[in-house]
Amino acid sequence: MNFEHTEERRMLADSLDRFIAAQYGFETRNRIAASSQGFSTELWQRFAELGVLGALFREEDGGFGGSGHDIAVVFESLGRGLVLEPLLGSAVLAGEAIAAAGSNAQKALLAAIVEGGTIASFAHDEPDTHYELARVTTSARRDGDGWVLDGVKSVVPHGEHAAFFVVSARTSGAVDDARGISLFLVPASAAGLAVRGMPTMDGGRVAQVTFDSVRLDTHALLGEDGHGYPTLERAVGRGVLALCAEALGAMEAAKAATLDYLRTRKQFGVPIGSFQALQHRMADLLLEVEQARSAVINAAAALEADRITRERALSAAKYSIGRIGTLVAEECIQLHGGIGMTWELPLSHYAKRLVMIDHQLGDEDHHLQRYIDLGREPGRAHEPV
Amino acid sequence: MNFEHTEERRMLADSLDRFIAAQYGFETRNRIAASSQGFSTELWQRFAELGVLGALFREEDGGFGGSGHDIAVVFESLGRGLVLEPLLGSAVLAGEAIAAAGSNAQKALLAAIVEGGTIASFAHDEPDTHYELARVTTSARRDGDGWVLDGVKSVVPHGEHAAFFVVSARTSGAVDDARGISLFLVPASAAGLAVRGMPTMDGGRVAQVTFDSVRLDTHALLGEDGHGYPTLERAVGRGVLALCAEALGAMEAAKAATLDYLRTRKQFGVPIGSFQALQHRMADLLLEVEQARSAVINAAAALEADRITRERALSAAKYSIGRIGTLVAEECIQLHGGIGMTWELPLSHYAKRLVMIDHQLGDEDHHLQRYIDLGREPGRAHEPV
Amino acid sequence: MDLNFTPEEERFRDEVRAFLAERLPERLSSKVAGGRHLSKADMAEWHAILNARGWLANHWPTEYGGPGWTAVEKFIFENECALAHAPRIVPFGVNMLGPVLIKYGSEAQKRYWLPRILDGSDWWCQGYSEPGAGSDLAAVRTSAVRGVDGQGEHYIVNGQKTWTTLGQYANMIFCLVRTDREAKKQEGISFLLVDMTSPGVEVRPIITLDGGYEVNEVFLTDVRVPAENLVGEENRGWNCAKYLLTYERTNIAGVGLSVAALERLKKVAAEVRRNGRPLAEDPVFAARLARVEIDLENMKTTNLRMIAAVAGGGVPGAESSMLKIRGTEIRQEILSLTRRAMGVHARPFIAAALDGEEDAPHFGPDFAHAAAAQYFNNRKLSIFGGSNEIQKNIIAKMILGL
Amino acid sequence: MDLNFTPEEERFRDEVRAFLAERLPERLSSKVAGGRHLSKADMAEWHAILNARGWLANHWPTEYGGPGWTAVEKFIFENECALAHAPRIVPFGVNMLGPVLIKYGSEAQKRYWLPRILDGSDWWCQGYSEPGAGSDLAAVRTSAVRGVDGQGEHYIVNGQKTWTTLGQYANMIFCLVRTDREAKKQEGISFLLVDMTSPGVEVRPIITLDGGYEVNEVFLTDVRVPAENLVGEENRGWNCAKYLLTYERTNIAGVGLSVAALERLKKVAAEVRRNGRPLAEDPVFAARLARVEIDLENMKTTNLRMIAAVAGGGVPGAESSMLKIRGTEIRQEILSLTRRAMGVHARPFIAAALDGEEDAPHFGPDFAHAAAAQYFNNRKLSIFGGSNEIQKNIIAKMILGL
Repeated sequence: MNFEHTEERRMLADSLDRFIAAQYGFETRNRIAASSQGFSTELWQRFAELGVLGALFREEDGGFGGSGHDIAVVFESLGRGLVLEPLLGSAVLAGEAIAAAGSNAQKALLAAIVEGGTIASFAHDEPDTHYELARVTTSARRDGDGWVLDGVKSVVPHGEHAAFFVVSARTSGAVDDARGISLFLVPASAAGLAVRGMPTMDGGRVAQVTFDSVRLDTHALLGEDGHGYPTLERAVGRGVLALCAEALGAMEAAKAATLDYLRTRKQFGVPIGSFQALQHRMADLLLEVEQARSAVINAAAALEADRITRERALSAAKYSIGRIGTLVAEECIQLHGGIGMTWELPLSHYAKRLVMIDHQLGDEDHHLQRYIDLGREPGRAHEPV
Repeated sequence: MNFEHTEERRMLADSLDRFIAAQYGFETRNRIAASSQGFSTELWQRFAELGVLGALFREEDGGFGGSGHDIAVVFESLGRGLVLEPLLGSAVLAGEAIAAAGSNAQKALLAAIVEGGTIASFAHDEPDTHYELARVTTSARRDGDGWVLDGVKSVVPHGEHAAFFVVSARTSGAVDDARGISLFLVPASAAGLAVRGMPTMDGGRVAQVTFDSVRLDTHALLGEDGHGYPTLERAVGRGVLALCAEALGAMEAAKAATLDYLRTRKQFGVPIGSFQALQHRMADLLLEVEQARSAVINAAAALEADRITRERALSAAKYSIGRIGTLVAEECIQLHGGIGMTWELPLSHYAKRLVMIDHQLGDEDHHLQRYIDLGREPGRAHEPV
Repeated sequence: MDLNFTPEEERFRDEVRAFLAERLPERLSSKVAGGRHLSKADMAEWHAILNARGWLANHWPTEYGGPGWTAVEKFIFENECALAHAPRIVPFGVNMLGPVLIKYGSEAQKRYWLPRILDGSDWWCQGYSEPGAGSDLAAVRTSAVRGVDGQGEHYIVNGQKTWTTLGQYANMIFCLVRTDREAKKQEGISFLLVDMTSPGVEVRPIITLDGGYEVNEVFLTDVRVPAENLVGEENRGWNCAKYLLTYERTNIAGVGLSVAALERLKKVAAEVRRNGRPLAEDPVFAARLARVEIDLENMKTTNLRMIAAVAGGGVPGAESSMLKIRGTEIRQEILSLTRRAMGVHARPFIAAALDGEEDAPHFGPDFAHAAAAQYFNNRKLSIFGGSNEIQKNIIAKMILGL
Repeated sequence: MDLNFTPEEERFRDEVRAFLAERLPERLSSKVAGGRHLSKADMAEWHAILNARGWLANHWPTEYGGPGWTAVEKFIFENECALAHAPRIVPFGVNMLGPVLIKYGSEAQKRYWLPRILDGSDWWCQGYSEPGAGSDLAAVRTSAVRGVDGQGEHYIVNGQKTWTTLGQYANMIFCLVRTDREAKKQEGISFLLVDMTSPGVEVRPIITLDGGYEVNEVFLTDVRVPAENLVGEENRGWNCAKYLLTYERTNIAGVGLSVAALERLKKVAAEVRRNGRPLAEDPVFAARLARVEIDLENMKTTNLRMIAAVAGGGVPGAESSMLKIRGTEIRQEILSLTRRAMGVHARPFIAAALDGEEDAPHFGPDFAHAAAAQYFNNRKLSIFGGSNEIQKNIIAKMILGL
């Protein structure tokens, strides 16, 4: 039993932390968040040069990491810095889908993703879905050698700036069957593909992507026809871990800022941190954040375990993070009082990010239910589809 | 709009409060609780003489009250005194069932119940039920002019000392149909009826009542064959209100005792009530108890409303009381520290009663679900069966 | 014990409903219902409509133009307005300064300022809070020094006020200022009326975390205020301040607003689908929703009980702290569930949609564009107007005797 | 980062499991699993079985008879014992006094008392808390006055101790006593070993709210204690007291106990039916159960992280306050759900069934007879051993620096 990270991983985390502290200050971050692009191409390149992208991929996929703990370490740092660059969408979600299911030709795309030269995106949620993984109405039908894609994808991360999308589409089955889902690689330049970008509450941009009879050639299919679900689940699972770790970093930053405020801010002539009611609430918060950290560790450790073990640990973590992240956000604002309500204070942006993470890849209730359902599934360790 | 009780009702409550304060001290109460009978016949008679039983019945049933507010006022006083006598089982549950569905001959039994000369009981829960109102496996089959009753009833209030029981039994339908339930009046002396008494965690006694081919004559049927459910619901509804009010009285007593303790008990040289963390928790408790009081008022006011309005208000109240009562019990023990764990302190008995009330006639979860289900039922205001 | 309104009260409620049906512009109510921002003109329009009906200054005696309502009638009016999605009355002139002038103002002040509040000639804002003071209102550092010059007696005011709601629209601000530096904290404070068009007044926006602009900092640098703008006695302004705060707590439970918000939540939960069924039928979400609905049902009665106690001669006071805490918790929970119901569609944030631009992009369920913004914006409920922690301190001291 | 046990640790775990399978009497484990009361003989029996194996005094150095385990091995042992429903080791001699004697005792004291702890010659209890002191342990008022008589130097002890767990079975009690009334609160305290068969010692039961009898008051009236029974220096007993408390907090998270309790809860929830389906499938109950299960999964790792920090040379301390708070909250929640699962059958209370009488009446689901009693009894978890409020004070001061 050993809770220390390896030397390499610690070094990466340290250099990433130093880089963010030096280059990704609050002013810079907010300027990037409000920019029309929603992230910085320059800083994106710097992250790539630092090896942050490489750390997210296994060696066989062109990286030098790719384990659960690699993802956790990187995203905890990114969370502390409220980093906006498209690591989740490009490297974790789209990247893992390609790595897991891609043909050799498709996997050739990974090199550019790892280098940061190409940004990919992941288009799964739809206007009518509420986190369901198997609910896909976007359709792809065979057309000669290729496919024709129709549908709308919602809240697609940095969709305006992706070179291509990994898109989930139904090629057979009922609307919520796990079977019959296929994945496609769709270039942003495809005819009939329209992107409408919009800013988000927590910084950065997303898009609604519409596919209007988009014609794809036969090589666009990622993996086997109708068997996209396990790949979807694996990619989203890694994304869940990344979000959990990001939230952990954000919580630690919010906690530290609030502690600092309690120690220095005076009211009625004394530091407000001397009020016992606030002390006890901070103690509760500390306990919760430690539990959140344990949840992230459990999820990272389970990433290569059998499916049920892995998915239950991931859902347990996302549930924990959703519940605790919202609590931390609300309590930290409340303990700051009025100033915690202001845009100018970094704390309020951590709070927004924490709450919004609960709206990505399944919220607290979704993952609690999923955890329960997975516990009931007969025949543990068998992959579906 | 008026939140004052009528003069008569206030006078009854005052004299009941005075009687309990003078005659029902903690020592007396605990002696009664531990007695082989589980209540005091003498005090039971005194309650009857005070008019407490009469206040629970309508004029046409031989009483002089019977409204929701009458029940609430009486049981709040009983709750403050942790009174053990069988008012709930005899007067509210069995009494209402007879008043609502009884023939003239059966209603003649009410006079003795109102006077306290006869104690009735209410036998509905079974070894395998979990608060479901319509789930009845005890069976009654026709046999010539009469009936034969078979089954087991659990946790029957003061079952060893009832002269007769109101028993729910299935005469037709599937095990959880609302239709097909019939009610019977069964004398305790009936051949084949066996009573096994036991003490409870919160004082007083209950019994398991076994019916082994108990033969009943045709007059034993209370109301119409197969149409007992609405009566059951009405009687249990009044019982729910009574329990909610009782809990309110117990909460007020527990709150007052805890406040007194916080003001007088010193630690580290100061009254522990000067610690802000405890102050804020007591403020929360106060808010919750006020909400519980409002829930009881709402339920009392709705007792004669259309079915859905009435039952939703009752379930809302029992849910609120279940949640808040348990919170009050746990917090009051915790705020007392070690002494709160002891048998010798009245507080611990209030705490036990509060928690155990959540185990009578449906707990917090049961009534929350029922509140939701009632909100979905089409055709509001129509009685079932 | 009777939870029903009297026949007179029911008639009054019908009258209010009829008025709202007839006079509340649909354009305004749909903005409020949709969580969109109101413009200055929107707020002024509603102010004028209420004034025309004589229903604006509900806390003023009839001799000054108040409607002469009982506590229950005030509750009914506010409740019905909330249910109809009427804009809230901008309270600073009507509900806060008005009662202070009526109790502490000179005859000349009443004659001059009260009609101008009613007809909208002045837009008032509040100069109470100061940076670093938070809920400790008596920690006033803004100074006012009395002097005489060619134009007469006056004060020179220097300092900074903050959290000044809608200060960007105001031409007048009432301020707590320190006129005696030697006196103890709550003494030496005076209550001054300051013309914001005076030289030396600067208003700077504070943007809240949701990107909204409602509150401001107000900087006062050598601002000359005529001595006749002093309300009450010099150094006795804390009395005005406390009196005003009791009016700030009017309708503090916000039950009507919570009812309106809950109705919207239920609509959203019926519309949004999870696993092919309405989210409202998801057992865990349904339980969350039912819990807050029951809490609100209880709160309605708690609120009415306390209103009835006041109407019946009981003493209001620390009870308003109870209403504030629970009322804000309930509203925040409803807004939290509304955000939760939006799923992935809670994240996009389109300011133009909140500002009511017609061609702003639409996405996800109805109200998705406003759910997260309203949730974040309303974290303020438990902070402003005396934080819930301060309210608990008050309860511990005043009600619990700890 | 590796959450798995090392091969050596796994071997050790297997060894513990084999030992428990072979040596733990089924009669004892079924009592523990069923929530029934253990007799004095039951506890003594398990004590002797562990001692025979050399696994009793797990915190003692090997030279005094300890097994020489690492922090992780201690965790594994305690965890496996809990999962197997082994009785808990009565800790007062083995886990509390033992380490104090080893660190502060004279050679003679170690030679005499330690073997008697191991072989069960003495049954120790704890004389720390006093009436009215609660969590303020240093508020010791029991006095010890030194003197000489024909039999030699001694102390005369007067005072009262309370919450003395299992004092009814003990023949020895270690006490904090005040030997200098003039000194500051935490000075002037000494650590004395008192023979409970001495004249002037009286033990009176405290019955807890669940009707159980575990704790006592101990009255000390002119009790003569030989001066050789002083541990450490006179007036330096607070050092012993603090040192002992760190051992009191051993395994404070109680993860194994919670896992065992959760397994029982799941069994109960699968057995009890609501609307014809197992309660475990009721969505709201399932959500409650899953929430606490996940919290416990997280707690397992939190606990191991803190054990690993100690094993790796990190400093334990206030972290144990975190484990105490969350560990007790989780256990209390599991016991609360177990009670809840019993429905109407939680109310009957048959003392004879808890005492293990064979023909005690049975009713309702399995474990129904014990669920409410265990729930109420374990409200103590968040009170005794330093209340959770005191633990939060410690966290605020030691970890948060507030």
